Amino acid sequence: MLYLVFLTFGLATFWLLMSGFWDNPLLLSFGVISVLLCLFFAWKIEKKYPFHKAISLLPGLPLFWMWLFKEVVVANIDVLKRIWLPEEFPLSPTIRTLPMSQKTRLGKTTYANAITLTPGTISMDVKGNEVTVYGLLKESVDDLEKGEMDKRVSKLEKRIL
Amino acid sequence: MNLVLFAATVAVLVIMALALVRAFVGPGVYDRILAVNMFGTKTVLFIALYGFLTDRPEFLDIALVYTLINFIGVIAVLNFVKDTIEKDQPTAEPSTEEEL
Amino acid sequence: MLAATSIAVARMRNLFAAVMLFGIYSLLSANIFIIQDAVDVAFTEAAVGAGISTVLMLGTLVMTGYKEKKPSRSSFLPLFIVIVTGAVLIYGTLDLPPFGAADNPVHTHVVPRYLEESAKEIGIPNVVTSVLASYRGFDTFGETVVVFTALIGVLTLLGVSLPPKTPAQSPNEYPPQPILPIMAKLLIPYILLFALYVQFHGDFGPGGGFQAGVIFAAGFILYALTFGLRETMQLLSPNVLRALAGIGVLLYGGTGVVSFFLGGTFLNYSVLAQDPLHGQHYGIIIIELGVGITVAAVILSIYYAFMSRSKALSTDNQIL
Amino acid sequence: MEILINFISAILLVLGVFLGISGAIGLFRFPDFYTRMHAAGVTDTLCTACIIGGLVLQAGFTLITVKLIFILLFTWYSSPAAGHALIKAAHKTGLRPLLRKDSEQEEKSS
Repeated sequence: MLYLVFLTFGLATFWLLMSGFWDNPLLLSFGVISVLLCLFFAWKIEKKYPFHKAISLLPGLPLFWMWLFKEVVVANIDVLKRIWLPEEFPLSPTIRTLPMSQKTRLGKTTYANAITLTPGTISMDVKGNEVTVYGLLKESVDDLEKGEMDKRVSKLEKRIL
Repeated sequence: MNLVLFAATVAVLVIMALALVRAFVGPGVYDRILAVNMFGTKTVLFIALYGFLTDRPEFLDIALVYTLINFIGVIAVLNFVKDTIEKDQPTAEPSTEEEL
Repeated sequence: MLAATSIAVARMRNLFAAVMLFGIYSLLSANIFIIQDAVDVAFTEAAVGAGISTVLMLGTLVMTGYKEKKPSRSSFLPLFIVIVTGAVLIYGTLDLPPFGAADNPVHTHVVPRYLEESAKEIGIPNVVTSVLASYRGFDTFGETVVVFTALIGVLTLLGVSLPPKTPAQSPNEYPPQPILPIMAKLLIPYILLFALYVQFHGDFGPGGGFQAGVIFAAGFILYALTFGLRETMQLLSPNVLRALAGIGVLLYGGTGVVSFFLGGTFLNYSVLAQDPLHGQHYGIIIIELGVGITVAAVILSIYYAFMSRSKALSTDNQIL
Repeated sequence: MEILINFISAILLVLGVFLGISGAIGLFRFPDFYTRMHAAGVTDTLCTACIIGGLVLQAGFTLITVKLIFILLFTWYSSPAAGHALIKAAHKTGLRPLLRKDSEQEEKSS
């Protein structure tokens, strides 16, 4: 249920920011109706497929995003080198299955998406507690195996539980 | 500043053209999907840039629609591809079909 | 690029690739519309052309098979006909006044009035919406009815059936693969809200009933793609949709009739409120709502009808 | 101050375009589908971020900025999901990736 509360806030903010008409009572009332309608469908989905209390990644999220952004930049530079100077920096495509320490689906999804978001590594398959990673470089997969990202996502997850 | 915006818009067009070429030559369905996906994301950027270039920021709504549609489209295409192409079928088509 | 794409589409024997290129074709033409400042048209093209028609064409492909047959006859006759038609069309355009000239009939007939008076008479900023919904209210009503008729046609031909329950899935479990369903679940409420935003801000910016309906339907199609068709039908059943499509048309027509009885003519909304400006505004909002509801319901119904025909698609997918 | 902002914005735009073009070139230079996915990843992530960032600086602190950020957020949320789905579908339907010699065994064992 907490998820729906957060969703209400999120949706209301989204509407207000998109609309930009904050003093027009007609549009505001339309906004209320629209948010309620969306909440209705979200509630129906939620009933069927609940998030396991996994509601707010919010408090830890900005920090994680900042860290992730740094990772993305570093990984981008790595891939760029391979694109422009293929002779000096050869490719070494690798597939490896790594363990993941997250407990919830949301956590696993976050981890897998973070892997994909950093160029150079793509999560190929998530099965149980393992994720199959396809990496452009052996080194980047090695880095991933050290598990810093895994730890950070799990830390995010701990705040939820 | 407008010059930079203009240059960026043109450059994004060039990127789109390159992605388009990739979509034409394939090889194979998945390369095409990848290229189409990239084409879509670049279209979003193009619209946003063009909106700024002509001072019509309401174009951003359209850009947002594109992001949505592109995402849903790619998922849809993948779904159908998976259902139609059987596993034993080669994913790269014979080269005669990839001329152009 | 547009030309190259269309040539490639015609040459492609693999219909999957052709459909995808069609998607690109739509995106490109939408870009051209944008460059020509036809924002609303671009909006529609983006939503309908690139998204929904691609999905529906793919649905058709799954039903019919994805390799085009090799043409058995020579392609000379069709080519000849196309060339002749093209030549006639080009000859026709020679008679037209130069493109963009200020004294073209297009620019002197009703357009100046629309552009100059619409702000005064209708009182909303987006001229396209006021033309569409007010000056050309009849045309738009006709279009809505056409959409509705298309639905009736498709439903008569195909029909919708609830796909069988998959035995492997216990009722309260996620599909086996977490990523896409989770992402879809996170995003769908916002997609729906965005559609409604487009719906209600049609008078201020680009957008309106048609586009909103399409985006709204797209949100549910995403749900169907990730959670399976059966789930979606439980969320929003085909019968409800059929009713909604009717309600949308009725809402539109009803507005016209009400204005008729209040002393105006059919679809003249000025009489809906004390102040004609407000009357016009409310009228437009209501009929846009009617259009939106109809379009969303029709597209989703057609999607249901297509997908429930194909057994492979209606069951849950394991790969994604 | 304004000159500075314009300058940074221009740099971000140019950087974004450079990344985009690199990605597009990578789309041609890389040998197979799986490696090309990474090239496309470059354009989806940092290139979009740079260009949107540059535009945000241009727009200043307005609702336009908010919309731009929505676009960026949505791209960053949806593109990994799409990429994941794409590579997974390709892998499941049996498209073989090019691999380093010694990692062949790893894949077999996994």
